Parts: sequence; structure tokens; C-alpha cells
Amino acid sequence: MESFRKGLKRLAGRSEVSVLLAVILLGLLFSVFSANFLSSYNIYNLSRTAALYIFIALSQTCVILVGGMNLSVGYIGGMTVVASGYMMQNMGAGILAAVIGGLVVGVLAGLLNGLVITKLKINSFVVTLATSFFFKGLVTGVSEGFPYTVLAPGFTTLGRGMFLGLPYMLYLVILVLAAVWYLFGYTVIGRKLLATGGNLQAAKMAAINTDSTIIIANVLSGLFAAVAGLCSVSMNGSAQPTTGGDWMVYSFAVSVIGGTALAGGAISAVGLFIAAFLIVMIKNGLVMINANIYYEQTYLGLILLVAVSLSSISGFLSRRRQRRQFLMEQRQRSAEQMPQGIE
Amino acid sequence: MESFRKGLKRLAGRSEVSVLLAVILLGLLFSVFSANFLSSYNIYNLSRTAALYIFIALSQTCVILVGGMNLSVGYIGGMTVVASGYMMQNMGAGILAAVIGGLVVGVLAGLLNGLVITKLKINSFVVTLATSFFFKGLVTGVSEGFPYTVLAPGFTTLGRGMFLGLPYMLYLVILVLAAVWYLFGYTVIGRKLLATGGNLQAAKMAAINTDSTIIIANVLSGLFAAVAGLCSVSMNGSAQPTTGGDWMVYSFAVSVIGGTALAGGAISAVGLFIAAFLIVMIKNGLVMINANIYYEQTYLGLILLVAVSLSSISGFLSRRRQRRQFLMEQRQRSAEQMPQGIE
Amino acid sequence: AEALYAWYFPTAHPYGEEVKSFAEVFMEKEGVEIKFLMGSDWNQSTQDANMRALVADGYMNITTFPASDGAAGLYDELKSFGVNVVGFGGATSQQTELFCIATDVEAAAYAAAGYAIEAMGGKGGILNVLEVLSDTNTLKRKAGVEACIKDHEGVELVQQVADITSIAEGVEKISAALTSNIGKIQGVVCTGNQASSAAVQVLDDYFARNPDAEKIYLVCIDTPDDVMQGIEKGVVYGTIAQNTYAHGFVPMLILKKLNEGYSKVDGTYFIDSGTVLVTKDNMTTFKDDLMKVTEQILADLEVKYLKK
Amino acid sequence: MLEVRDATKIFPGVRALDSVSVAFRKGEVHALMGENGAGKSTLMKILTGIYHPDAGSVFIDGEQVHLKSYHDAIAHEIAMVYQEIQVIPRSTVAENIVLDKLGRFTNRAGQVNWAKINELAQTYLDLVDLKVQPTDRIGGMTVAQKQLIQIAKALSGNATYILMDEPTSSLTRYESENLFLIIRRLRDEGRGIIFVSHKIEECMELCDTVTVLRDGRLIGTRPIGELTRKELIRMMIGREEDIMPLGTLDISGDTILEARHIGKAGQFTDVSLSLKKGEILGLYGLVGAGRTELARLIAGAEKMDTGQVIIDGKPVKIRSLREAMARHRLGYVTENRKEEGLILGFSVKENVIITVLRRMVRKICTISTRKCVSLTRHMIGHLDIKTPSEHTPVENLSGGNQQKVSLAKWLAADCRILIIDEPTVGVDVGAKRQIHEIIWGLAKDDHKSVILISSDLTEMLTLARRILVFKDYQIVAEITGLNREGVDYKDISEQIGAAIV
Ligand SMILES: Nc1ncnc2c1ncn2[C@@H]1O[C@H](COP(=O)(O)OP(=O)(O)OP(=O)(O)O)[C@@H](O)[C@H]1O
Ligand SMILES: Nc1ncnc2c1ncn2[C@@H]1O[C@H](COP(=O)(O)OP(=O)(O)OP(=O)(O)O)[C@@H](O)[C@H]1O
Ligand SMILES: [Mg+2]
Ligand SMILES: [Mg+2]
Repeated sequence: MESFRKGLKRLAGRSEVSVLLAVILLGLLFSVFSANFLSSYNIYNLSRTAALYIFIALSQTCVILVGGMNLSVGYIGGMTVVASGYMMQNMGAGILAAVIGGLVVGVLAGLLNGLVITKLKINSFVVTLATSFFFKGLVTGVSEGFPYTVLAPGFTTLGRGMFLGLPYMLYLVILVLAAVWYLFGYTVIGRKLLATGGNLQAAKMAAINTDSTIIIANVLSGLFAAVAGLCSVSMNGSAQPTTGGDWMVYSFAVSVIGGTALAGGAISAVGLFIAAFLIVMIKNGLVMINANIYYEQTYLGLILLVAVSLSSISGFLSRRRQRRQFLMEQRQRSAEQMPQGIE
Repeated sequence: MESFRKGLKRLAGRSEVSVLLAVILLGLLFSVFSANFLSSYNIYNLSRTAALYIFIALSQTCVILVGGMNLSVGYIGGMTVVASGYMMQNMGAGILAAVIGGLVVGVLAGLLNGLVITKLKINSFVVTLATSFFFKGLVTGVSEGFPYTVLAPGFTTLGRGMFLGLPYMLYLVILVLAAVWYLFGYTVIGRKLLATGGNLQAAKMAAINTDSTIIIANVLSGLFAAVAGLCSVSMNGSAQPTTGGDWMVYSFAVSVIGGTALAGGAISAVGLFIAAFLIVMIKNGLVMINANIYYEQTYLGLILLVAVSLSSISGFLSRRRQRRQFLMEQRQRSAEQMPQGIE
Repeated sequence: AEALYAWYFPTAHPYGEEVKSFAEVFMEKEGVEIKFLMGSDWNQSTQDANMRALVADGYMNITTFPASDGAAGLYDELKSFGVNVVGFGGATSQQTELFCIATDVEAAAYAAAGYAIEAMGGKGGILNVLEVLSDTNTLKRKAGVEACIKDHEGVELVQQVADITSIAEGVEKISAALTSNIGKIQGVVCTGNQASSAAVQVLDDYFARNPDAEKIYLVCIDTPDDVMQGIEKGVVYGTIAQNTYAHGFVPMLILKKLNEGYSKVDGTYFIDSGTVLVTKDNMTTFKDDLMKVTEQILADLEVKYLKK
Repeated sequence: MLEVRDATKIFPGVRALDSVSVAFRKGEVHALMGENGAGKSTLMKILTGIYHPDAGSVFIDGEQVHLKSYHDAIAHEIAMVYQEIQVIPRSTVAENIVLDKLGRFTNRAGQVNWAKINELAQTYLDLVDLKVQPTDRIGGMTVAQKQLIQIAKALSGNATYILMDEPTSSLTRYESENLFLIIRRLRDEGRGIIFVSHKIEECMELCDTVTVLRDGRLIGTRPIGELTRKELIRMMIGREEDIMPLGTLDISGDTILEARHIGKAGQFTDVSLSLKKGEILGLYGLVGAGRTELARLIAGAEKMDTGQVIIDGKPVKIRSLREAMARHRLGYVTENRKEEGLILGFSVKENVIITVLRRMVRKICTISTRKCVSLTRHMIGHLDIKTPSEHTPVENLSGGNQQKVSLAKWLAADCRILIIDEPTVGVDVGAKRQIHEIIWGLAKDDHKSVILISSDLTEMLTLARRILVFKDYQIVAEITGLNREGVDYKDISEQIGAAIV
């Protein structure tokens, strides 16, 4: 019993739990105010978007956890979209070729970022700021703004299909999250990545080749951005060069709310999952409960603020409780000592 | 002579110098390819936009240097724009009232950011991500997307006037930069801000109230964003609620290229000045030389990448030179010792 | 169940507001309840999420403006759920909405360039100001302007600028292009809303500074306050007014008719809402001209586009 | 045999090593000694591939090796305990211990075997006698605990050559003794140990051979048995060490600071102490006994739950370090100069003036550069800080000089009460003496009151005139009678030992 309570307490301290709490509370609230919030279509819908956001967030998380940032996630996604679209429409590529082509583009873009960051020793923020302009230009340059509408047959299966009422994409992302969890929990390279982000200097002194871990992180980031890009194409049924324009902000929002420490060195697969649902749910719920259209963003901001405050507030409360208890014990003790002193 | 060369060398190590070099090179290049690049109108134009960018960058710099970030700069600017526009158009406010109103909004927004960051102890990135949604919602909510076109008479003087061929705004921003330089070089509060950014823990242990320095930094950030907002209104001749949408990216680009260390604790007024010109010049020059419109961003990205690489490349070269020189001395020394040994 | 109607626009925007006001006219006239919604950001993913939320909430009749060409995927998917989507203001290249009531942008751009060339006296150089590159309409506008210039001997396309996402950016780029081509540009064609406002500002400033400079004829799009003031001042030669009344009113009417048992005539899709050049002469009366086009569309509706 | 020949390393402005050749043999403990900035750490880093020498090279058993990174060093059976303790704060103790050889702990599928790692970590934690769980996070631990973990890490590699750069700087006698046992055993197994320390007794007791560096130059390598303490010090600092007892203090004045019944959830239940004007009060105890924590409570860096602080007979509430300094002129010199004491990227000047910014103001809120420079120069002279100029970034100074800067800023603040935590961690003999004299001077001449926290018993006995012995967040003994001539230190050491164990 005691250990169960302790376990609960430790759980409550974790940021994921407070975000989960926020998700549950909001879910209740929205479903009270809108009968259709929990309709099967809406759940399908929510979870598909959440899955996309998780891929986007993973792309960001990979670099955050080695202590960097990637401002170019969205445009890497955009390049993947254009590459796969171009291959299918203009070269008649099949699904496999288009997917591989898209992923290769993402990996190369990540590799470029990683190489510049490590070899020229420039801050990742600055590098990816510059490359995001670069990639964006390539996207508009190649596509001239036009979408590629001729896809390989069956390309939309992933993005539009469902199983047991839930989208394929959700299953895919759960698989990927499991792989990520394994990677960072149980493989040497995963631990090296985490160590690099935890303390670069210490990692170097522990014989870790931090340049290569940083490059690997950036390649992974490119890879996940590419996966997100391919998912978008599959969802949209066409390859839209505008894809990715708003990914950067959401990639950070989901990563950070999901418990990826901005200082690096930490990742939580479960946290990412919950955080993506939080954000997607807020945006969806506000529409469903018919919130004032002009102030929608204000509510979104407020709810986000409260959600991220929860863990700091709960920490504060638990510290206060601890102190109270200590004071009570202290008082008891002095009360016990009194008679002794008199004796 | 020797000391002059040494001075030059020390200078060359500073990142500002390599950015300045980039500015000069690009300037030459553009003026070769476009006869009007150095025309008085273009210079007026460039320097006005650069002045705006400097204000935007200052807003970011203030928080970067205490080790934080402000993702909401643009929307604080937007709120100022809407507030001053609303006051002038709907309440008939004069210049002074509108300016004060706008500045107060900026300061309050910064204060809000600062208070949440310090009191709830949440990362500035997360807080300003949330408040940027919040502020953006307020902007759309109040303005409903409409610009305010009725300004107080004379409100455009600052943004459109010139003196000796250069815009008033440039003079204003130079004054402000001088003030900033003084603030961080020669006042107690400035030094405290820098110390906070240099090492938060150490600053705390040196009896600095880091909570209040962080709040002050955020208030300053809000103030500068507000100034930038007012400048935009004055330049545009109307209060556009869309103002600020692209400020965040440029605020970081100018700050960081201008030598504000992302880790905090450093600022360079001169660096900001040069970096703003670099970015504005690239954008302007690309139009002037009639670059391919679809690939414009690619060029911008490439040039930025090269510009930020310069300092790291020059550092590398100077280290190599130093080592070579040392080895030569070493060889000489051993050559000298030889005969001695024989004697 | 009763049919639920919704109206969606990507973000708070003067054009959207104007269209919305005419949809409200419809609401009053026909006694139909409409849910109005605007996105927080002008981007496709927000539109996707919000319109899907509307559908989840039971709104099966939606009229909307595409945030990008990617809206086609959304419309297509919603169609498979039985949602009626009618577009206004811009068409998607895949034409997945039932109908689209919009300005024929290529024709409008061609016309705008034509007006500028006419005012220039049939010769000289033109600066073509495009707006958002990721918008497929941009390429159509580019084609329209280029075609018109090709058709006029003695007229030259001096430069094109694009990728303008805010007025400030527009001001920067337009003034840079003007400066680098002083004396070579006699006409400016703007086919985007923000670009128009920016161009008005640049030319206003330019002529205030150089009162004796050679005249530059500017043709804009839309009729916001600053453009109209520009026309009055003589800075703007003219502007292409779009038929916002039709954009607001007609889609709602079509949706209502579809629910009353009408269906779409095969092969129909695009409904040209027409444009009018607004100059100093017709500043007060141009709306009547547009109204005539609208009336024609309304008359054609049950003849050309819908069948019982 | 591990050898460097003609190793030279230059950093901007300094020649950290100048043609140094040394050979380290298997089966011996080889001390590397020298003043702060002599180049010891630089030499160690060259031996482990962290730095690449500008000239000269490394040989193992007569064969030249090219060490490109620490990774190569490990491959050549060389392990090192760094002077700058660096850990991955979010990782567990066990992971920190095995991090450099994580690849050895996977199964065939490449899966990391945590059970095996924890088991191995436990073995080495037991070996260094550190009572933490392998699965604990290393984040909040004290410097001393981290240092022991670093030692465990180096030992766990089973390397042939183990390099230890000031492994005992944060340890007390008792932990050190244990370490020496381990080192002797390793030597007997035929491994080569290179041992850097500023504690001369330690080296004389433990090591077989000593190499002394001064200003980047090799002074000599000798068997330690041939040297007396005096000679060794002369090799290091180029002159005789002057040891003189510091004398007595005048502690007849009033009580200036009193802490009554201090309590803090999870730590202290009830601790009281008092400090007289002009007194130096020592707090002694094992690693993690709670001295630092108590100091932080008193200085206002953390909030106490119960209890009271009384200054000049008046109860006061100190809510922050700022209040402590501004209202009560009470300062706290941290034990952790890297993370809490210094802004490493800032110049010496900026670090020194940080506590006294207000006093540097000339007219209308302008800080006078001249005032700053003169104060800094004064401090550089007073503490004999070795730095190219007052504008040098502190991170470019050697460890001992950094420590002096950390102290200098609190001396500049001119406090009435100063709590000094581990003032001479990593400071060489010469400088240590200077720091002792400075602390002594504070009490003797300026009549300031000092609370001294130190894990160095000799230092404690030299300076403190009363010692409180801590154990598990309680005061277990008070040693008095130190403020007179002719104290029997041996007796007192035993007294303290009895209290702790
Ligand atoms: N990374 C560096 N950059 C610049 N100078 C350095 C660097 N590392 C060391 N130095 C300088 O090289 C010299 C030797 O330093 P080193 O750290 O080897 O001394 P040390 O003998 O270990 O001193 P301590 O006992 O204080 O640790 C010092 O003058 C120091 O300032
Ligand atoms: N910032 C902190 N966060 C969490 N725990 C801490 C922190 N500082 C100290 N502790 C814990 O408090 C205990 C007491 O540490 P403290 O530093 O007060 O001991 P000390 O007597 O000064 O010994 P040391 O020689 O290690 O400095 C340690 O076990 C340590 O784990
Ligand atoms: Mg050292
Ligand atoms: Mg301690």
C-alpha cells in the first residue's frame, strides 16, 4: 500500500502525467459541450492528425536530445513531398520507389545539416535557419508552387485507411514510437545520443564520438521529417509543396510539452504521444464547442499555458505538503520532549 | 607595426568582422551587377528596413542574453500595431497617446512573459510559444483582420522622413544602439543581465536576484518589439494586424549572426547593426540583380550559410597559421642548438 | 436530419470579411442558419483540421476558400463522406469541389496587364508583382500577364518579383525592383492583395519625393481603402474589383438547392464571377456592374449548373 | 611503459607544455606535481588523446602511438579520471560508470543489458565505498560523490594505465585512504598509476616516483624515497615553503551569528550553531554530511522549514543570497566554482566585480572601468592570481587560479560574515598557503567572522579555532581549545575520527 502510494507520487511528479491529466480533463469538457466530440469520425480524425504531429515532433526531438534544434523540419518535409510527387507524376515511379526517393531526400537533408553543424562547428540553430531558407527555395523552385496530383495507385492507403475505427497511421506511429523507445532505452547508439545531449563535454570524455552522434541525430531528424512528409502526401492524395510551413512551431510544441528537455538528454515516447493528442484535441475541440472564431488562438495559448504549468504547480503543491508534514512531525517531537525535560 | 598586425588579427577572430566582410563583399557584388544598388533611394530604403530589423533583433537579443528566448516578439509587435491603430482610428488619439499606448502594451506583454517564466519556473521557450498563440489570438480578435488606416496626422514622419538622405529611423536606431551599448557596458543592471545569461547559477550565488533580471529582460524585449511595431505603422502608413508574422525568424537570424551568443551572456551592438544590413542587403540585392524568383530563398539560405561559416573558417585558418609558425620556430631552435651541442 | 451549413475561410482577412458579409445577407434573406468559422493560420493543415472538425460536428454543406491547392485532397476526402463542398474565390487544380465561384484569375491578370498597357500608350516596360509563390493561382496570374505582354508589341516585361507574404516585404521588394530599373518601368501590375497595398505605398512615397518623375501606371487587385485612396489621389491607375457579393451569396444558394433535391449538371464546375476595372470614373458605380454579373449567374443557375 | 617525448602544447598566449619527456612504468604509482598551471592536466590530456601535442609524441612500450581521441586511449588500455568532473546528469550512476565502454554490455542482438551494467557498477561502487544505488540519477549529487563515481568509472575499465587528475580534491581523509588502498592493490597487480595531487603528504605516502613540472617545463623525475618534503616543495615552487603556525585569534567579542533549531524536510531536524566576531569556525564531516546544505540554508540560498537565524542578537529572515549580502553583509563562497562560483566565459574582471557592481558606479549610474580595473588588479595582486591580464576569460585559467577568482569576488564584497566552502580545492601548495593567510587575515586583522567548510583536515586544523563535526545532518561533536599555542593536532585528529566513525 505504502509503496503503491509512493509509486503514485513519483508518477505525479512526471510531466507526462500532468499532460495526460490535461488531455483527460479537456476531453471530458469538450465531450460535455459537444455531442459529436467523441464520434467515431472525430476520433479517427483526431488520431490521424495526432499521428502526423508525432512524426513531426520526433523529427525535432531527435536533435533536441543531442542539445540542438532543427528549424528546417518543415522544409525537409516539403522537399520529401516534392521529391516523391515529382517521381510519381513526372517519372511514373511506383509506391516503393517514391517512398525510398522521399526518404533519401530527407536523410540527405539531415546529413547536410549534421555535417555543417559538426564540421564547421556552427550552432545548429543558425545552420538550420539558413538551410530552412535553402530547402524552402528548392521546394518552390522545383515545384513552382504546383502540386503533384498523379500519385502511384494505392498511395493513399496509409493516410486514409482505417482498422477497427482507427487510422493506419496511428498504428504505424505506435510501432515507430515503440522502436524509438527501444532505441533510446536499449541500444548503444541510443544511449550515446542521450549522453551527447546530457552533457557534451562528459560524453566526449567518455570516448563518445560526439560529432558522429550529432550527425546521426540530424539524419534521424531528416528521416522522420521525410516520413511525416510521405504521410501528408498519403493523407492529402496529392503532393503539396506548401506542406511543412507550420511544422516548426508544432514540432517544438509537441516535443517540449511531451517532456523532451530543451537542454537535451531526455526523451519520452509516451510523452510525445500524449502531447500530440493534447494539441490536436485543443484545436479540434475549440471548433467543436463553437468558440469565438477570432479569439480561438487566444484560448489555444491559454490552455497550453495551463497545461505546461500543471507540472510546475503540482511540484509546488507537493513541496508544500512535504513541508507541512515535516512541521507537524517537528511539533510532535517537541511535544514529546517536553515531559522528558520536566522529569 | 607589429602591434597593428596583432590588433588586426584579434579583430579578425571576432564574428562581427567576418559578417562585415560578408556585407562588403556582397555590396560590391551587387553594385557590379546592378547599377542602382548604391543609388540614394536604395540606400534610404535598405537602411530603413535594416533599422526595423535591428529593433526586432534587439527584442530577441534582450532575452537571449539572459539565456532565454522570445517566440512571441512578432505578436507583441502585432498587438502594439493594433493597439495604436485602434486608439488613433477608433478613439481619435494623437501621436503621443498612441505611441504611449503601444509601448505600454508591449511592456505589459513582456512583463507577462517574464512573470510566468520566473514565477512558474517554466522554460522561456515553452512560455513564449504559448503566449505567442495567446497574443496572436488577441490581435485577430480585436482587429478582426482589418487594418486601421486612419492615423494621427504626422504619424508617418518617423517612418518616411529623411535627413541627409538617410531615414530618420536609422538615426533613431543608432541612438538606441548607443543606449544599449551603454546599458550593457556601463550600468549595474546591464552587467547583472549579462551575468544572469553567462551563468544563471553563478549569478544567483553572487547575490543577484535573477528572477528580476529575467523579468527586466522580458520587459525590455516587449518594449523593443513595441518600438518595432510603431515603426512599422509609421512606415506603412496604416496599422496592419498581420505585422510581425515573420519577425521571429528574422529576430533570431539578426541576433545570432550579429554575435549574440545563443547560450546567453553576450551582446554586440555593432554586430546587430551589421547583421541586419547583411540580411536586408541580401534580400534587396537578389531582387535588384533580378535573381530567379522561385529560387530566391535558396540563394538567401546559401549566402547566410556562407556568411556564418566565415568566422569559423577564418578561426580555423588562423589556428593553422599559428601552429605552423610555432613549428617553424621549433625547427629553428633545434637547428640552433645543434652546433652548440657539437661545440 | 436537417441540413447544416457552414462557411469557412482560412484566416481573418478583409476579403474574407467582405465575402462573409454577403453570406450573411443570404442567411437573412433565406432564413438559413450558417456556422461561420475562420482559421487561426493561413495554412492547409489548419484548414484540414478545422473543416474535418466541422464535418465531425455534422456540417455536411460547406463553402470555403482553399488555403492552398492542397485543399483538393481535403475536398476529395470529404466528398467521399458525402459532404457538399462549394468553393469560392479560388479553384483547386484538381477540381475536387462541386463548384467553384471565382474570378478567372488568368483572364483577370491578362485584363489587368491590358489596362496598364493601354494607359501606358501601348509601349514601355512593365513590373509584374506576384504574391505567394506556393499559391497555384500565382502561376496562372504570371501566365496571364506574360501572355498579354507578348500580345502587345513594344511592351516589355522588365522584371517580376514574388514571394511576398506581408506588406512590409512587398514594400521592400517593389521598391528594390523599381530602383534597379528607374526609367525602364512605366507600368506595374499587382495581382495580389498585399502586393497591391505595398505597391500603392511605394509609388505614393516615390511620387511624393519625385513630383516630376515620369508617370508610372499601377493596376491593382481588390478594393481595400488604401487602394481606393490611391485611385483618388492618382497614384493608382485602376484596380480589378472582384465580385465578392457573388462569392458570398451564390455558393450558399447552390448548397441550399442541392439539399432541396437539385443535383449538379455533369461537366460543370467553374462559375466565373466576373471582374470590373475600377478607375477614378466609376469608383462609386462599379458595384452595380458587378451586380449585373451576379444576376446573370443567378439566372443561369438552374439552367446551366443545376438540375432537379 | 607509457612515455611522452618532447611534448609541447601551446594555447593562445601560453606554452602549457614545453618539450616535456617523462616515462611512466607499470607497477609504480607515479606522482605528477607542480603549481597551478604547471601543465599537469595538459600532459595527462595528451597521454589520453584529448589534446594533440603541437610537437612530440606518445610511446607505449617503445612504440609510437597516435592517439586521436580518448577512444584510442581506451583501446590502448589507458583510462583517466579528469580534474574537471563531468557527468551526464540525467543518467544513472551505473550508466555514467560504463559509458565509455557501453558497447561491451550488449547481447548478440545489440541490446544493452542493464542488469549486467548495474551489477558491474555495484561492484565498483562498493570498491570505492560509495553508498549510492547504481540506479540513482547522478544529477543532484555532491561534487565528492561525483568524484568517487569518476574514479569507479576509471577503475571499471581494467586499464593497464590509470591516470588520475586530482582524484582526491573533494575527498576527505577517510575516502582518500580507501582510494589509496585500491591504488596500491592495482600497483601490485602490475598496473601503472599516474597520480596528480596538490596534497604533498598524500603523494609522499602513496607514490613511488615523482615528476615535477613548473611553468610547462620538466623539472625532474625522482624516486620519492630520495626526497624530503622540503626538497619536493622547492622543486615545485622554486623556493622553500614557509610553514609557521598562524597564531591565535581574539575571539572575546560578541556572538555575531546564531542559527537556532534549523530544520528542513528530509534533511536537518534540529541543528544549532553560533559564531563569534573575529572567529573562524570550522565545519568538518564526511562527504554528504550536510555542511554545504546547512551553509546554503543560513545564507538564504535555500529556504529552511523551521528555525531561526539571529544576527547581532536580532532575529532576521534571510530570504535570498541577495538579502544576506545587502542587509547583513553575509557572503557564501561556493564549493562548486565551475557551476556556481564563476561565469567561465567572462573575464577575471567581470567575475571579480560582480558582487560589488553598485560600488563601481562613478556618476549617474555609470560603472567606472577604471574602478573595476583597479579593484581587479588589487585582487590579482593580493591573491597572486596568475593570469595574462584582467581581461582573460576565467575558463582559460588553471583550476587553482579559478578558485582564487571565486574567492576574490567575495573578498571584494567586504562581508562581515563569510561562509567559505572548500576554499582550496585543487589549489597548489604555494597558493594554498596564500589563501590560508588571506582567510586568517580576514579574522585576525579585519575582525571578520568566518565559517570554514573543508574536507582537508590539515587545513581545518591550521585555520579553524573551533570545529563542529557533522554526521548525517547532525552535529556530533564540538572541538574546542584550538585557539592557543602548542595544540596537539594528533590528539585532535583522533578525537574527530572517533566522532565520525
Ligand atoms: N583549453 C585551454 N585554453 C587555453 N589555455 C589553457 C587551456 N587549458 C589549459 N590552459 C593553460 O595551460 C596552462 C597549463 O594548464 P593545466 O591545466 O595543464 O595546469 P595544471 O598543472 O593542471 O594546473 P592545476 O593544478 O591548477 O589544475 C595554464 O596556464 C592554463 O591557463
Ligand atoms: N542541489 C542538491 N540537490 C539534491 N540533493 C543535494 C543537493 N545538494 C546536496 N544534496 C544532497 O545533500 C546531501 C548533503 O550534501 P552537502 O553538500 O550538504 O554535504 P557536505 O557535508 O557539504 O559534503 P560534501 O563534502 O559532499 O560537500 C548529499 O547527500 C547530497 O546528495
Ligand atoms: Mg590541472
Ligand atoms: Mg560540501
